[in-house]
Amino acid sequence: MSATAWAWLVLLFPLLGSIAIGLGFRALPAKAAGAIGTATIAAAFLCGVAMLVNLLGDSPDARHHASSLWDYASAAGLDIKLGIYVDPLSTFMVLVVTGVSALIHLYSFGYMQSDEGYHRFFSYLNFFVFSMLLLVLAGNFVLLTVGWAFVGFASYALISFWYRRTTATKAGMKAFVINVIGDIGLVLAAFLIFRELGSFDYGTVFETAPKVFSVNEWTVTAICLLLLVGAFAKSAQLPLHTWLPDAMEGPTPVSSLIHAATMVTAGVYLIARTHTLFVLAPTAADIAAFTGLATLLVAGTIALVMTDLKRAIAYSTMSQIGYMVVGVSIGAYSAGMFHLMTHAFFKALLFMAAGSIIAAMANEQNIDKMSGFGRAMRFTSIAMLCGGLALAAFPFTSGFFSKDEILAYATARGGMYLIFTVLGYVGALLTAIYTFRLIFRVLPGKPCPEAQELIDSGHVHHAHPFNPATGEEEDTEVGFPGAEHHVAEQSAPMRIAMAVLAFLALFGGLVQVPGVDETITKFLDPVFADSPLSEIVPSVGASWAGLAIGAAISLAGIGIAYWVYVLRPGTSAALIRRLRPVHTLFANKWYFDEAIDLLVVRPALAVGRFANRTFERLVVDGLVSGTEDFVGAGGRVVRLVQNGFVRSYALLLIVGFAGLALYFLLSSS
Amino acid sequence: MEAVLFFAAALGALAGAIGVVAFRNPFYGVLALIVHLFSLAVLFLLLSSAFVAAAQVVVYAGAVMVLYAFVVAYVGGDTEPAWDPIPGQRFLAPLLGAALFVELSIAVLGSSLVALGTDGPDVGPGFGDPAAIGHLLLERFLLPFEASSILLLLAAVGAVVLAGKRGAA
Amino acid sequence: MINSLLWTPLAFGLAGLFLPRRLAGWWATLGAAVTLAIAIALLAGFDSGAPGLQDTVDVSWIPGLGVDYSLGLDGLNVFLVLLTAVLWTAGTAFAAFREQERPQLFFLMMLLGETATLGAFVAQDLLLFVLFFDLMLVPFYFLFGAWGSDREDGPTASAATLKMIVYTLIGSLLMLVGAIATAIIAADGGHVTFSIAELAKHPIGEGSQRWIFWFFAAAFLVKMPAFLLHGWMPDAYRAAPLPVLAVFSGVLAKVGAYGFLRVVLPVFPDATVEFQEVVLAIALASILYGSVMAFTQTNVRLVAGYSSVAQLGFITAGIFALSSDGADGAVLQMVNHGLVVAPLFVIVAILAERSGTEDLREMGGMAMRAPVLAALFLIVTLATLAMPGSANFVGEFYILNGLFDSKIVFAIVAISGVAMSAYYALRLYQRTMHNRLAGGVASREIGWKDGVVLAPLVLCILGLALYPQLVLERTDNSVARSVAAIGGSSGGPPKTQARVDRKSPLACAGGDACSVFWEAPPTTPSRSGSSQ
Amino acid sequence: MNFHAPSIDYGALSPVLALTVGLCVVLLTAVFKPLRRTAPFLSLLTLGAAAGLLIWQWNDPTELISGALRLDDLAISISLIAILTAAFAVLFSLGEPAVEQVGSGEYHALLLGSVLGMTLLAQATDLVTFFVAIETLSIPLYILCAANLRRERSLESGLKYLIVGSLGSATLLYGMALLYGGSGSTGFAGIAAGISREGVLGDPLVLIGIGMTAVGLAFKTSVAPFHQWTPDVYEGAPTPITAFMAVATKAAAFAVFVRFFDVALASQANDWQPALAVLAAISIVVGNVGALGQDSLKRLLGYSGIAQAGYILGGLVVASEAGVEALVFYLAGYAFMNLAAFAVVVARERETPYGDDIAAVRGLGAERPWLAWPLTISMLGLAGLPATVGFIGKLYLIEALVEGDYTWLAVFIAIGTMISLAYYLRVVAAMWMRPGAEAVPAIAGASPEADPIDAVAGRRLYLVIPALLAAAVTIFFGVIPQPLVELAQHAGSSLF
Amino acid sequence: MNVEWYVVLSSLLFAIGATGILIRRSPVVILLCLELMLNAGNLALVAFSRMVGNQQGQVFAIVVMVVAACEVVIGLGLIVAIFRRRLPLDVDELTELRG
Repeated sequence: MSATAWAWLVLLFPLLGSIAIGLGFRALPAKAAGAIGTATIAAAFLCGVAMLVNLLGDSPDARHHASSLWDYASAAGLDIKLGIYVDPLSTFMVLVVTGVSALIHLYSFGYMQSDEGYHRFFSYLNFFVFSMLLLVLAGNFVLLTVGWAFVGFASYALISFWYRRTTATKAGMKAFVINVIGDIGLVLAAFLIFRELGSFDYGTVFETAPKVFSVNEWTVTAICLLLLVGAFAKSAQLPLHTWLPDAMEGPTPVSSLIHAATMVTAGVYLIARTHTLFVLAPTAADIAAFTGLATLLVAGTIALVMTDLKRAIAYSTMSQIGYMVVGVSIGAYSAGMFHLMTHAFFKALLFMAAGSIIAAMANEQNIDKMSGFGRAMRFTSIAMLCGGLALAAFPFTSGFFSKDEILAYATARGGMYLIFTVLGYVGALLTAIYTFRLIFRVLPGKPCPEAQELIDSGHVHHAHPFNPATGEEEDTEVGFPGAEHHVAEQSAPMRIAMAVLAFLALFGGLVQVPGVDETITKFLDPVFADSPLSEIVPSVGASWAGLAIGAAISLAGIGIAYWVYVLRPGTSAALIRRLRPVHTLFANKWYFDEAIDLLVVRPALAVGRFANRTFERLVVDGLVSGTEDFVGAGGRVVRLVQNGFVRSYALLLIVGFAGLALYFLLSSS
Repeated sequence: MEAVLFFAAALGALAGAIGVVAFRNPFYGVLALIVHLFSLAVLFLLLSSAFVAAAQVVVYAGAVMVLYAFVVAYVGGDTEPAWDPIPGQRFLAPLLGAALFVELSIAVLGSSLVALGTDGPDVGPGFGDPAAIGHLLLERFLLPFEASSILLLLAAVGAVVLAGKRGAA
Repeated sequence: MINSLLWTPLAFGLAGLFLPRRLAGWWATLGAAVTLAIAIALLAGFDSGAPGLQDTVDVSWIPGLGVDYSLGLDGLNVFLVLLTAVLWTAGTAFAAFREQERPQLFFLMMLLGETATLGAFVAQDLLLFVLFFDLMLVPFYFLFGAWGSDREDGPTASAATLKMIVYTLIGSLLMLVGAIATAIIAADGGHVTFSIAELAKHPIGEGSQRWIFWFFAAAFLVKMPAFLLHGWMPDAYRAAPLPVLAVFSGVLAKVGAYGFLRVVLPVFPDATVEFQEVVLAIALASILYGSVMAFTQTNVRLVAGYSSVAQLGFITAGIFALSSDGADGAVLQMVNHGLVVAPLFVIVAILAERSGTEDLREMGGMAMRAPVLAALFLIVTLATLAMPGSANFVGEFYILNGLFDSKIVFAIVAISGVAMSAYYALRLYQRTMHNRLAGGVASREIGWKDGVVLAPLVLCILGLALYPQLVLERTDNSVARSVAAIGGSSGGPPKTQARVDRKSPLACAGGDACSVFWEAPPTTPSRSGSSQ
Repeated sequence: MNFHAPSIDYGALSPVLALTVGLCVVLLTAVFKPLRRTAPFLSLLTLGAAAGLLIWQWNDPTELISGALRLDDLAISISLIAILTAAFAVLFSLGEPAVEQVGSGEYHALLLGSVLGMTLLAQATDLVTFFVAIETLSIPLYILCAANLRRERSLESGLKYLIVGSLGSATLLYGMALLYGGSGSTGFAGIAAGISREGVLGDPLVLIGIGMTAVGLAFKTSVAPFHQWTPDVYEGAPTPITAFMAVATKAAAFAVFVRFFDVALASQANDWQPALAVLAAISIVVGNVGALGQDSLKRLLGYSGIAQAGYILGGLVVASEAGVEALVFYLAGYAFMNLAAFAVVVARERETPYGDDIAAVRGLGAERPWLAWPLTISMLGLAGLPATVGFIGKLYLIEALVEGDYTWLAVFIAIGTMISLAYYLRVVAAMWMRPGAEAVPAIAGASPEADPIDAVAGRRLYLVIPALLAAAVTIFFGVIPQPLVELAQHAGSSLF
Repeated sequence: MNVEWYVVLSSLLFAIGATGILIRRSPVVILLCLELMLNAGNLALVAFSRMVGNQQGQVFAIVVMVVAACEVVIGLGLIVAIFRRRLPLDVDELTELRG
């Protein structure tokens, strides 16, 4: 079987799973649903591997194949097929996505067990994987948009999975609308591409683009900027990032899969996929890079002060994606993709661990209330530690290699790109600090009541169901989290998934060690070969130098965190007092939500209210009733003249005649 | 001579007409109309249409006026109140009358028909005498003649229907 | 064939008068179903390659006035006919499941409405078109007025309906005058004919086109309804019985849009080009205004109603992009919107039954015990907001692409409507199905009766989503002809020559269409080298 | 001097003769008590005979009695409309209280007299005939309007009609005098020749004459601003008579209107066309807005009649063959639509205490569908909705107007139609969208002089069948108009 | 004597008659005024018939007299009927039909 055939299978399995679970929600027992869900994804992963093998079969520069099922919508010169495009890049993504998803499905199998919406959850989750795969495998911009929107929808559906939580539905709406804005950007880009190049197909577009466009021509720049709108909306880059933190309303596996490992990195994939265009529009590329930079710093600072466990991790996700965006924008394509992969490992892991802890806290997410889980939940804390180390780029963990490779490339490219190196390291420092802030707040210290309960009785704490965000009363019916909470310690599937990821988080980086084995770079090389930027390669020495600095910074960061949160517990409070304004700025997430609310939401609603209350009544109805009144008035006049006096009828008759006579006299010759 | 007669008759006709409009009491109105009709008859004669004049005297001054007189006597000629319930009617009516007159006279005087200025071609002695009219009635205007007889019949029926005993409530 | 299509419903309706009340509904549904069967047969026999009309009937009707009874199918109307048949079957069935007073009359009116609508779609004689166009109003007048619901806080059903009738007739009577004027002027002393094809062959003078164009535009824009002319919509929609409203807003609005394609573009080409931007402006206003209104409404019907205003705005925009991809999209979108809005109203009816209100603020949480209903509703909602992957997306994609090529600024403004549609559609779904279960609201699963009405419609949506090509390939030819009348470009430029083409003025859609909003990019020597 | 009796083509004259004879016979029945009841049947017989003779004369135009009459297809078709209407009126009059009061014989004799006047008017080609005919038409109507002697309204309407009517005829007469003066002849042909002489063309005297005749005819056809008698008289007169007036008078008056203006005054067309066009526009507006918010159905139909007269006048304005065709076609359609409506009004005012108030038809759809349908169809037809003869009629008129470069008037018709929907549909709504009226005696007709109630009038076949018939025809010619179109074309071709 | 004079006179009479109808309220007098107008017409007819020198006008005048007579008869009949019905003989009192 050819690579594309496998690719179709990759797509097919999750879709089948989703449909099967969806239709069988009455027939299937809960476990079966979970099993099917996990199995199909696993199958997809295997097909992905088969795909890879197939691809490695042919010579490096022939490693791209297109295939299409049927004409999707081809008329009037537009030619849109239901087609996929298989090359190392998409294969790479497929593997990451299916792999991580399979593990997370496994995790959810345990974690969501007692939720009333179990079937719905797996159906959605499978659908998400299908959409994500469609996104990465799509062979033209239209199908890309479709996948793009599908993942958006899946993310919406899963964010507001507990749909009776008002906070969840609100968050879902926010996510969806911002995603649609992204879609629009993508669609407009597609229009412009078609207008200029006459096709939507990757193959044609990337082949003709360099022939047609001149460097930095306004059209290609426009195209790239529009693509960026899509990318930023999806990957939560400034200023379209506000939905991501709220997305944490979804169940933790969702945050881990969609809002950490896979979907949010789609933007990075998009930029990598369309690098040909970005090469033609350096300006746009730089804009992207700087946005990424800004995001990674801003998000980092916010993550420093977040007290909500999941939101803190979410901000760290934003900041890590910032790195990737910087990477793929400045030309460190394979480095960016590499970081994407490692990030998928350790961030998924972190979320899983967080989920386990939150379960132990009976859905409480506030870290101020947590402490002492190191003793209460050994396995979870180890896992969290692994993830944390990788995230903080602790030497020789996966994050260590991937992040520094990007920065090394920035150095190698030199010029103004040194900014990225410098600030990138600043970001790294922040990363290390906030990561270990979380770890030191949660794991060590005197166990909190919940932790204590776990230690004593081995039972997960039971609080009356409530909404962690608002504290509202809740029940455990469908539409709300289930009655039971599941922690890794008591659920094998969760443990397995976390164990695997922990391993990957620690050692996954070794596949690409500068000067030793640059597997990923080699594998992805054919895709990016056409880009002049891929000529720039940091020397092994330079890379190791970078790594050394990185190691130092990471250790420093961890040290600071240790000093502040363990040695001198009061310090953070003191710092907050000292730097009140800064803290408030960070704590309020740089007021992005407020700004958007002020600039977009309120005006829109105001217009709506105006249209509804004023315009509709005065103008639209006024038009009608005005005419009605006018005619009605005419009627009253006529009836008034019809006063019943025969003599006045005669009068009118004579008047009419007089008038007529006058006309005739005037018209007489 | 002719002119004198004309003006006399014209004055009579006008006086009669104005009388009809002016007299408060219908009965005087009827009398005024009789005067008017007689003067018209004279004018008809001046226009050398003897038969019409005769008919005028016989039919109108004779039959019709008597009918009027009877009815007025029957329903009683009570004088109508002076005030007018319709706003503006009193003021507009004469104005309109004047307007009518002015427009019509402009039409007449402004007309380019030369014949208007003359007193008509010389016509033979037979012009307008019963024989001539009779011929016309029985030849060219046979149908209108017959039709008007039907009309009279219908009018008679109508009069019976309306004023006959059966009508009484 | 086409005759039977046209008259079957009416025949059934009249026969139904003599049936017992119990059977009336089923008999009517059968009638609609038979019509649907005929429609499908017609589609099956439809040859997308053939030029010109198919299944034509052409009999001289009033030779004294030059009016012919001529019908025909082509890519423009074949799917609208099918849509009509489908929705009517659904609507009639939905009504048949419910108790109606004076059912025989109700269903007679329903089916008369179907005949009239089908007539408007298949008529190929301008006057016949006008006739059916007006005739459509009669049954709906009765349906809305006699079976509608009076409001305490507003006009009675009959008052609201009267408003609608007068409003919509304003346009169509002027259209009657316009139609006759067109024929007379075109004949200019010679034999008067109203055949659209004939009139299209040699268009009348620019001067007369100008005013006649607006007479027609008035009729069609009111019907849709378009911005500022939608005054009749809110009251009428609130008065109408829901099964009727489903077919009404599903199909009748399209007749207006269809009229532009069938009549205005071919018969008044010059005026069309001249007023392109004015109509586009109206269309944009409809999109924006409709969306804005839709997300501030609290009455469920009106959310759907105003969303239709917006959707019809898109369709109009597509038609007046004056490029065949735009028009293709418009036709596709007409079908899609019909398929979406009808089930939407069916769902509204179901929701109203469960919550006893049509006020969004008093609904919520209905998904709890009704996963199937929720799923169906969700699909409809996603189609409504033109989720990529739905046929609606393809429709809008074509529309906007066409618009993008001819009037880029309009396209960019129009696309903002997409974002808003996402908001109001989801809002409708969330406020009804999600959040806490509101007081007095029962969350009950959809019954089989409603299921058999709703499920097929949703299946149509899904099917079309998977294979919109079904519509596009059959539409393309005819649309291209309609658009060619105004010298529109036949859609997207052929590959790789795109850049070259765009430079040559000939390729611009609608003759001068690339004009105003397109300022040519700075041409750098490098391209002039590369593009030749 | 010797006497040459004019040659008389009795064949062509036969319809008139038939009517005359019938009239006399019916009148005689009034004298012999035992024959009282036969009057209606005799009248129907007479009308039938006349109709038959007219149809026999179809399609061979003949001059009659030295140019007093001309029996051509226009005259025939219009006379047929008048006769048909009269027949309906006779049926409506069965059980009409007014008949009892004036006596069946007299009543029907007068009715026939009026019909006679109409047939004459339709054929008139001479001023004298014209004038006599129009009086023969009107005078019986004056009486018949007042025929319900017990009711003050009836008398009032009679007197009003008489006064304003005579004023109208006086004006008409004076106009005729002027035209005679200008042309030196009373025959239409003579006038046509006379006024198109050099120096007379456009002479103020002639033009004023035209103006005055126009006023007289506009009055008879109740064209605004000479319309004011219409609503009052329609409301006050016995309903069968109203029905008769509404249709037949209009038809006959329009016949002579169009004949006189398109034949005798054709040479002055450029002068009178705009004037009449304006009159048409005015009456379209006045009629339609006046009808809004009327509660008396007869009044409502009166105002609608004014508006319709405006539409029909359009056919005259263009002074073309197409125009005449449209005019005849519309008159025919108008006849059926109105008769259907009046049949229902008659039935309802006899069986409900509401008289002709709109309340009388409330809930009719549920109570008496066989009456509701005709009224509905006629209302939709008058409103010009498709599938009724009304639509085709409007189409015909508009086509004629556009051809005659009076598109603006066509637009007026369109706008008028729009307004008219508001009141026509109000009636429909009352029938179908309102619950039946609770039995509270309404204002209309509830005064002590109220006529006795006939609880089953709504089932009387002599009312229901005509109603259904007229409605059926309305639909029939709306779907298959060609036959009527051909008739109209014949009528039109007889003038040009 | 010029025909013009007669015609002008007739028009004056016509105007007077019209005015009378407009201002008088007794139906009897109104009928009288109608007579005035018809006679004005007659005068015009006769005058013109003299002017154009054919007698058609005179015949017309005679017919008009008949018609006028008929109108009078009917009018008076109505008046009697109204009187019998105990209604006021004043056209301004008969205004039940209006609007």
